[in-house]
Amino acid sequence: MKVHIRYYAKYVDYTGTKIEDMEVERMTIAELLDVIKLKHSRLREDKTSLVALNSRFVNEGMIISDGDTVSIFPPVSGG
Amino acid sequence: MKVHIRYYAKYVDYTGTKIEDMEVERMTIAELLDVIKLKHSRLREDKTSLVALNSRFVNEGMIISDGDTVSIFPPVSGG
Amino acid sequence: MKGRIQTDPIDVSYPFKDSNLNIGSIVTFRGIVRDTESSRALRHLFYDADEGLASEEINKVLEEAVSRYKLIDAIAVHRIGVVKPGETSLFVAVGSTHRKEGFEACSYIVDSIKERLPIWKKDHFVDGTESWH
Amino acid sequence: MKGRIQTDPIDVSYPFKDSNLNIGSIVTFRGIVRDTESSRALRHLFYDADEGLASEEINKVLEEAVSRYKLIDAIAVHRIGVVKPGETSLFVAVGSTHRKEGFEACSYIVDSIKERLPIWKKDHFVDGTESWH
Repeated sequence: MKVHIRYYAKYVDYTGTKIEDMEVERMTIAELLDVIKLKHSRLREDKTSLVALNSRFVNEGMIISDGDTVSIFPPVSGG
Repeated sequence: MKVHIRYYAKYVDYTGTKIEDMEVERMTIAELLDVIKLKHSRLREDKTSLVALNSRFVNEGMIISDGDTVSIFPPVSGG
Repeated sequence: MKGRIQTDPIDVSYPFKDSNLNIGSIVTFRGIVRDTESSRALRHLFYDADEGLASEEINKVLEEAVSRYKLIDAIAVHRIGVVKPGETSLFVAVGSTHRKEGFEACSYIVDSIKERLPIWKKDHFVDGTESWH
Repeated sequence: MKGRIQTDPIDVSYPFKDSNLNIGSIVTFRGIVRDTESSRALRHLFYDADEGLASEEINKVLEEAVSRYKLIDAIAVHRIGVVKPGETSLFVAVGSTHRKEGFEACSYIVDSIKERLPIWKKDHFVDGTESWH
């Protein structure tokens, strides 16, 4: 199945893209993050990254479905 | 000698005047306050009153001189 | 830095006209007259003051705050005379490098003004009665 | 109550237009871009964001603050995109009955916005270099 991965801020620099489609098996978001970090090793630099599934903050135990959009956020620095 | 006493806010109501001239001996401000409170007994209601001598906050141990202006302030309630 | 005691309405628009580009935080406080006091409808407040001393003291408070909290700039304006519900009686603005000292200093300035300035207020109620605070 | 994420400059003028006559205190905070960062001259900041989530989260923060501090009203606006030195990147205004909860709530809202909103800033230095925070 296909999922859409969105990157923000420095992660756009790290991966060279804002959005990326990936063909993956049914898995949790935590497992998907491992797959993504294998492909883009600089994403391993931050211990914690916030994640959103279809524009909702979610627990990394959530299972992804075909067509989902997963957003990978660097630690925040607003204000 | 003559001193000018200025009253503010509720002390104007208590004494019925904004300014009052008094003939007194050479004395400290603390002693002058006692004289004033004898004349205007409602001023005894507040435990502490701020005092200014010629528009400066002063210690009540200061000695008054002829022509001085002494301001008697209720506890403050600004803002 | 400027402290003022005035009978005119207070201008609460952008306080630091000559923008200092090292200011990273501006914290402001406005004290506004409410339309009730002790559950009774208020027509207006009347502020009496020793203007000269109050003016000196408000500037002393600002100087102390600027030095204690290392502020870039600070302004405080206290209105006296008649002030109606919805109108501002006290305006304080603090410009600093970071926000932590900005919040602390603004709160300190407001507290000090209320404790130290020779200013007194009288409630004028809608029912015609009055009382000094 | 209204939280907003916007690319337009922030209007920091009188925030509560429909004056509620029970408001006795308005505390505001403005975060302003400074002209130096880590002792280097800054040309501007660029704020990236997940606008949808940031917008939801800023309104959640306001709701929490209004309920926790029993505020009468609260507003927060975060600017994104390019923001130059001297310009406001974050504006928060809190209307309450008394000032104590106003200062506490304003500080809480600013801290929460900086911790929780998916917004990131990039320094663009005068020397042409850039770096994400």
